[in-house]
Amino acid sequence: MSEMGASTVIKRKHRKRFRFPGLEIYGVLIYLFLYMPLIVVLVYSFNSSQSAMRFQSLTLEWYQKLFSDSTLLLALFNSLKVSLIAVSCAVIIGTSGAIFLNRVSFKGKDLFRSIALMPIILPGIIIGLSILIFILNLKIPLSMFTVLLGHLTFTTAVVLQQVSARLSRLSKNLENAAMDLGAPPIKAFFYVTLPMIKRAIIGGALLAFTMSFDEIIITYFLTSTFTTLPIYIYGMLRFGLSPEIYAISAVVLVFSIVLIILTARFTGTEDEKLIS
Amino acid sequence: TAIASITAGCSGGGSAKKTLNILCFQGYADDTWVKPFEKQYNCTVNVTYAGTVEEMYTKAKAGGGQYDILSTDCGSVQRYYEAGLIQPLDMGQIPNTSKLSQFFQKNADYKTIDGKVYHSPIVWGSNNVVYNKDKLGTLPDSWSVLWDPKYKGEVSVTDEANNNVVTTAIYLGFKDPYNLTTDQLNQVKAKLIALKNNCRELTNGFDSEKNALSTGETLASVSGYDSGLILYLKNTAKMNVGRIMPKEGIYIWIDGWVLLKGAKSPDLAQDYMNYILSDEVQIDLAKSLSFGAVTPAAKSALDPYVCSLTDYDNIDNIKVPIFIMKNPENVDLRTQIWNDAKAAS
Amino acid sequence: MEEENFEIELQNIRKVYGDLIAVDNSSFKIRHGEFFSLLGPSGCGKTTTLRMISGLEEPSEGNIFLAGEDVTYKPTYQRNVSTVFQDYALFPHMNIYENVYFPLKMKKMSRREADPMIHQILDLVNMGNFEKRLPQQLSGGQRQRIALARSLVNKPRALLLDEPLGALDFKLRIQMQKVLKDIQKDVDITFIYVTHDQTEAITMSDRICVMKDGMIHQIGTPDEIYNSPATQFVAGFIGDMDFIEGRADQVSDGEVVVAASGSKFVACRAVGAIRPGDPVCFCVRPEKVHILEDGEEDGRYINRINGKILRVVFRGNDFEYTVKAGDIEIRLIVPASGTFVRVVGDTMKIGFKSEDVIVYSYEGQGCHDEQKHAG
Amino acid sequence: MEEENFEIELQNIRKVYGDLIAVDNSSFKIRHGEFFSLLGPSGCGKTTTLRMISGLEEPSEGNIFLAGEDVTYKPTYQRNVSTVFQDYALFPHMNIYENVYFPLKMKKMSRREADPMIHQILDLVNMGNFEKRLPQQLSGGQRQRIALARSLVNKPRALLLDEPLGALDFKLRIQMQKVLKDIQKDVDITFIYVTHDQTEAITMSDRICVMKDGMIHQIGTPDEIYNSPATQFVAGFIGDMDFIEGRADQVSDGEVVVAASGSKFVACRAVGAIRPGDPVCFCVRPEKVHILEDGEEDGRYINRINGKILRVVFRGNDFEYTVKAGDIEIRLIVPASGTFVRVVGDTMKIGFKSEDVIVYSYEGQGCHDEQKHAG
Amino acid sequence: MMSKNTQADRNPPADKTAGQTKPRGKGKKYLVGLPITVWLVLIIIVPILIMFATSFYKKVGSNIEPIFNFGNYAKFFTDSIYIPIFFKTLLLALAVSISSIVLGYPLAYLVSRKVKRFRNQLYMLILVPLWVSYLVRIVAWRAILGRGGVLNTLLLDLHLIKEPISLFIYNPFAIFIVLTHISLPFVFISIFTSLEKIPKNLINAAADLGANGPRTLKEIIIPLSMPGVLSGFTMAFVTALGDYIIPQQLGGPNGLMFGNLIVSQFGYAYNWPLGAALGFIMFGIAVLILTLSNKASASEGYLE
Ligand SMILES: Nc1ncnc2c1ncn2[C@@H]1O[C@H](COP(=O)(O)OP(=O)(O)OP(=O)(O)O)[C@@H](O)[C@H]1O
Ligand SMILES: Nc1ncnc2c1ncn2[C@@H]1O[C@H](COP(=O)(O)OP(=O)(O)OP(=O)(O)O)[C@@H](O)[C@H]1O
Ligand SMILES: [Mg+2]
Ligand SMILES: [Mg+2]
Repeated sequence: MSEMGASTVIKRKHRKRFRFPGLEIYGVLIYLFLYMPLIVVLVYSFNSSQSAMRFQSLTLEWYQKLFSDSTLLLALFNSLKVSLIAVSCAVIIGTSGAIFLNRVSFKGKDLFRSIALMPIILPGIIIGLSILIFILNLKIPLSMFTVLLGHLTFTTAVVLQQVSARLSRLSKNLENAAMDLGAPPIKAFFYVTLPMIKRAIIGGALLAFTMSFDEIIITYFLTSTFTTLPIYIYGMLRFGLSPEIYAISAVVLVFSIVLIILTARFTGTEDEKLIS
Repeated sequence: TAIASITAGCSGGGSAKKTLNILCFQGYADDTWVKPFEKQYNCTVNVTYAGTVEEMYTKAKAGGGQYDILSTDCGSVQRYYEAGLIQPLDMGQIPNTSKLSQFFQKNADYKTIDGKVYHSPIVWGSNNVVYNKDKLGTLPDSWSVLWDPKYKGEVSVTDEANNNVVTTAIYLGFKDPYNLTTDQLNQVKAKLIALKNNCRELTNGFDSEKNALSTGETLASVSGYDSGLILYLKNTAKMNVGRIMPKEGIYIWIDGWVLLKGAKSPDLAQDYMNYILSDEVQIDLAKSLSFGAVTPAAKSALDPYVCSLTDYDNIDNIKVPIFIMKNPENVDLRTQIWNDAKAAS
Repeated sequence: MEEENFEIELQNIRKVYGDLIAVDNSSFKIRHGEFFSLLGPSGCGKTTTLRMISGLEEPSEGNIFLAGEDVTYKPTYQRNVSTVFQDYALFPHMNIYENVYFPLKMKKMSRREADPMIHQILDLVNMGNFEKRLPQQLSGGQRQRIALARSLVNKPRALLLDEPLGALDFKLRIQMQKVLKDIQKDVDITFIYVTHDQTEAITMSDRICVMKDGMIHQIGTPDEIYNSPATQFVAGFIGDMDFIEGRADQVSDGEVVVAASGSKFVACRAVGAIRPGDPVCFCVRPEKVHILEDGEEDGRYINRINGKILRVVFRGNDFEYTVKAGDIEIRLIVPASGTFVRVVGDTMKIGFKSEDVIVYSYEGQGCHDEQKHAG
Repeated sequence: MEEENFEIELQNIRKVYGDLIAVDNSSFKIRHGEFFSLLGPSGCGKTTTLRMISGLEEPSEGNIFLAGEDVTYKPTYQRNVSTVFQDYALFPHMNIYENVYFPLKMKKMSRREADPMIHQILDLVNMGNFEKRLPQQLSGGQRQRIALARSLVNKPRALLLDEPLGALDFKLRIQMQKVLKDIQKDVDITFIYVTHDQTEAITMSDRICVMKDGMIHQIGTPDEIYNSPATQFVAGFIGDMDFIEGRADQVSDGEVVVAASGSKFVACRAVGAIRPGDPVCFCVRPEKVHILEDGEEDGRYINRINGKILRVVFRGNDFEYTVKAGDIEIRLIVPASGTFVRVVGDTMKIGFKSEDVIVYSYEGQGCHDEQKHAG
Repeated sequence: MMSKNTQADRNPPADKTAGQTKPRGKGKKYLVGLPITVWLVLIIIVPILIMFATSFYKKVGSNIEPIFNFGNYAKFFTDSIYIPIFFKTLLLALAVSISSIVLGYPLAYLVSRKVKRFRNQLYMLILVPLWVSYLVRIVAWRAILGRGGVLNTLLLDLHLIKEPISLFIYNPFAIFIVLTHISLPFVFISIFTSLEKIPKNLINAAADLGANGPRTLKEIIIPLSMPGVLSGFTMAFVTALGDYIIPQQLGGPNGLMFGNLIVSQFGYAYNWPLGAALGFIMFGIAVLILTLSNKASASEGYLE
């Protein structure tokens, strides 16, 4: 290494690699496009004017108000509650379903799988409507429970998709080895399979949570006494959007970034790399 | 069902305390007057908000005994009745009805079916045109502004089928805008297409109306909440705004309570209706919402300027024809006409 | 043999996947402490057989006995056998120590109790210093040893190894073969070893079972398999072999004379019922073919061919010549120490003994199962 | 030699990745039409060297010449060499025909023009009937041929092959080695062949370059490499070798006498400067070690050992014995035809000639680069 | 000759006591499928079937009666507004999905192939906008695109325009922009994933065989990333197809989309059967698009 003198370094005439002209600029512009609304939200959350159009002066008023607005906080709490419960159930149903689809063979599996994955892409209006009609036919009153049902559709499908993808890449031999070494199937799952698919579960749950937390269309059809944050904001659109909404969006935004970083840190890319 | 009983069990708390379940628009059950009510009647009030009239109806239909009362515009009473969702009120339990302004006492058609009363008012308002006086000067008192090619791309109307059909029918001079003949409907439709083409946007609720006017997106907007809008624009956006009192007639709505069938606490419910008509609550309502109070009591408590702006003080004296919202002849048809108009180019 | 206590016994095992018969009518017995190999080309059913023994797969028909007990339908985790997988299947989220502890943990053995056993077994495979490492931090050969240790720590009645060295380097493979063999002697456990590498099977096994397309072709000691292949397939699969197609000319008690490409060849051994006129295939190992120096008249090399050298390959300690005479192409292997070097194009006289030739009745698909290069 | 027109020349090539020197000061010349192999253990820099020749990697220092032209900084697609990748790298979305057409298409050759060339090359690799198939529908050996055809259709000056047979079965590999060698003769193109399998390198190459840790240890013909390994590493890496540690006792002009485990051994060849008293390592190939029958007194086997048989391995056509005498463990290979069979525990007298022994000055890390099994 | 064993009787041995022991709780492994099956049947299949049934009912007065009829579907085909709006919506969805791909592909290509440092961070950054409520983003877009909005202010300040431009909002263009904004992260993810799957060696091989950068992109990278493009396309298409809030909020007088038509039947009109029928037509299109894209990506999915 030491003999790598300066003279040899200087004569390096690196071969030009092809670069698509302007690709980076294009990339930056797209990021800008993606972030434009977020910037607006952030700026207005510090805007002392009620009007969303003119920026007057910096204020923390909306952040302060935020924490004394019990209805808004309740809506936020409800959103968290419904998303957490829906995601927890989705993790159980989706993970067991993924194992079912990957480790048990039965007729009509492909059809089963494609129907089960449909809620991810089906327009919310269709999911919402179909469940609403179903529920009304059963004379079940609308409540948090019905909202949960609605959220369970796509959250489960998302977890199913993510875990399924992971499982299909995971060598079956690890489970086999565990059983071979004396672990009954249940233990083999908890000691071996689960740690392997942990990351996919967390990733799927996170994505499902993101979608559930922001869900409006399905919730709109299925809620009654139960107000989630998006529903609250939607209702506010009738009477006027308070800058508090910008503030709470900013809070959620910061919180989500922290969450993403933390999950990235805790699950790490390591074990993923190791296995695949 | 099991779920219902769980919910009821949860919200009911102890059995000694009565519970009132309310479904309403935001603003109609504020803590300011709900808390005293709870104390006074030793009960718990659970409030659920709905965003739109339609949502309200769907929820009521799905609710199955979940709510005691809900707030609805007067135009929907017939519909709730036909769907078998509501029961008549015992006017004896709502003595405050006598406090209503003369106008509301005289015109009771909208709430009476087969001689029975189904609706107890809360507030009222009109669907009206609010405009930017700085830019437009003073406009004539006529709905025609909305069709005026001078203002093409500068006006907006609400994206609500019935409102627009009624407004257009009034503008066209039809006697009963809630009961139009096929021929009249066709004329309305033609006018609606022209209306839509003159519009910059179709607003959805107060936020988008206020946004439209305050940002200069539009110069004149139809609003179902004209009073609130004017106040906002004057006070917050510091604009000089005007309101049209169309000579063809104005179209007003009255929001009020209906008593649902299967209500668990009908007595408490009617106590609440009565309570809403008490002077204090009417004043609170008018103050917090700047809608029209249905009793004259609020008049004294309100800023005179606000009163003058919004005619709250003289519903009994308004000179132009007033059309109280009613259930129209054919809901499907009106929806379709509006959809057709929007789809037309 | 019959009175012995067999460790593992398969009775008429058959495994069907949909239309495919992966293993057909397989029966064999393995003695305690034996090193038993399953050998055969890819897809012949080796893994399937192993998986049925370990319980990861259920046979469609037939029974499996472990130490006399019918375990055909016992789940994997209740059988006292253990598998070493080709990809090792070490748990990537556990370190070496935990990997080896795993089977003991499943037996509800406490860490304290298990500790000396783990150390002992890690020392056995010479990996005592790696306890804290994760499997990913080990080289292939090291992982292999850990997989072995993990399987052995449970003291299974039998160890099943599915191509355990398949993923390793050439040099490392040779080395690990020794390690494996030594360990087997140390622990005195029955090994069932799956491989498709014939050299590996021959050098390591006590007995070999050669399979093809789900069928067992031969079971025997390496010597039997190498020197008395029971079928033409075995002959071609195990070790190098020259095949020559021809027609049976005379069939007598101890001899078959075969006519091929105008010449006649005498063979002492024949497999299958051969009548004069039958199409046959005979074979001889390249190292049994000798160069006959001019004038040399060793009467033992009764089968003689005069041909041209087609190809010469240096193989380190020997040369491989390919000689062509008429339709016949024959390879022979000659030690490199012979100072006399011949080149492509030279003519060469070669010969081989009748006792080194085996005749098989012609099986239809041509003698060579290899695809020839046409260019 | 100097006046020849070299196809490929590397001058003092060095490649550094961060702290790691992947290839160090590499220089060699390859003649037109040569079959040149890069041989060495995993991670020694073979692939890196190949990638620098093909242009997929840029050297940190030094220059590369193709047919006399300095191409060090030319992009891959402008060099007239072609690589066959270990995983074949066939384009999965194109059928065989299109895969082979691809390089011609890149040269803007029309389909019509290219067609005969494609057919010709597919026939060459004997894959004429597979045109419409997708790569996924082929077996490993077939894919290998298509990768070859795709690289050859462009008529490159040189073909670079990175462990092209690494992913294949044992039997298939042997077969494809022949195919490759035959094709090379047919097309008369320079082949640079990367492998870590010494047998493959020896049987196929004209010349071999043995590498370790980024350094070239020896370049020579298979015979040179096998019989005169330039370093201890080469000696151990190529072919089987017994290593014995000792201390130089006497060093004379043509001979070194080494003392090891109480005995003395005479060697005719020595590598490196060795003085009496130096620690050394000497080696002999197992097949050069002979059994000395009782009473046999062949004077050529000047180095003699009396030991106990530790291990006997049957290898088909021969046996491998491991004999232990004192600290020395030595393996020898004996043809299986010898009727006299010895078993573990027997004593055995063995000997080898002084000209078969090479002495290396001791390199510190022990003679054996293999890890021994301690159990 | 085979060894003796293979000649043995093919029939199983007579004393096959194993027959009884065989069923070792085979049903057990199906148990793990129970939750997903219940879920699938109860909240996916049955509701959709009921919705399907409802689409054949009829609204009588204010009530919905189970009178079987095709009227609702007939309405779709006979009534003059549905089909034009339907196609307009399809066109919008198409435009949104194409633009999402046009924006998302180069970005995914950039992040996955050209960036070495901060690659993960850049990837994460694309997902962050998903965390701001969809409704809030709509409102923010209103503030950006409006007459007095950020964009116009910027253009005015730069003296690029003299008058504020009103064409940014309250027309299908605004719907298109915002839907693209919402779909872009999802399209990006799916393209990125498929780009990541392309083995590096294929790209090396292409270079080796004479392909320069752009040709490698055209011949190798784009064809092999088609499954990702297709699934991104589907995602964006179906999102745009079903959304009604964005058209409602930002679409202006000409922003009526098929989703709004469906919702209007569930709103004021309370004509659920018609709404269900229209919903089912949309469902059909969504399933069709999904199936087509699955088919196409199955035939393109060389890297699975
Ligand atoms: N789960 C399965 N479903 C369907 N067919 C299978 C299954 N497992 C194996 N097979 C088929 O059964 C046959 C035997 O497979 P097996 O894995 O036992 O072969 P093998 O001898 O181990 O081959 P290899 O040397 O390639 O590992 C093959 O044709 C294989 O395709
Ligand atoms: N892109 C890279 N970045 C960093 N180090 C690298 C890179 N490519 C190779 N190396 C390192 O350079 C050394 C030589 O690698 P190379 O791939 O040339 O080995 P090889 O001889 O081909 O080995 P193998 O037989 O395993 O293929 C190795 O230590 C490897 O880890
Ligand atoms: Mg196998
Ligand atoms: Mg390499």
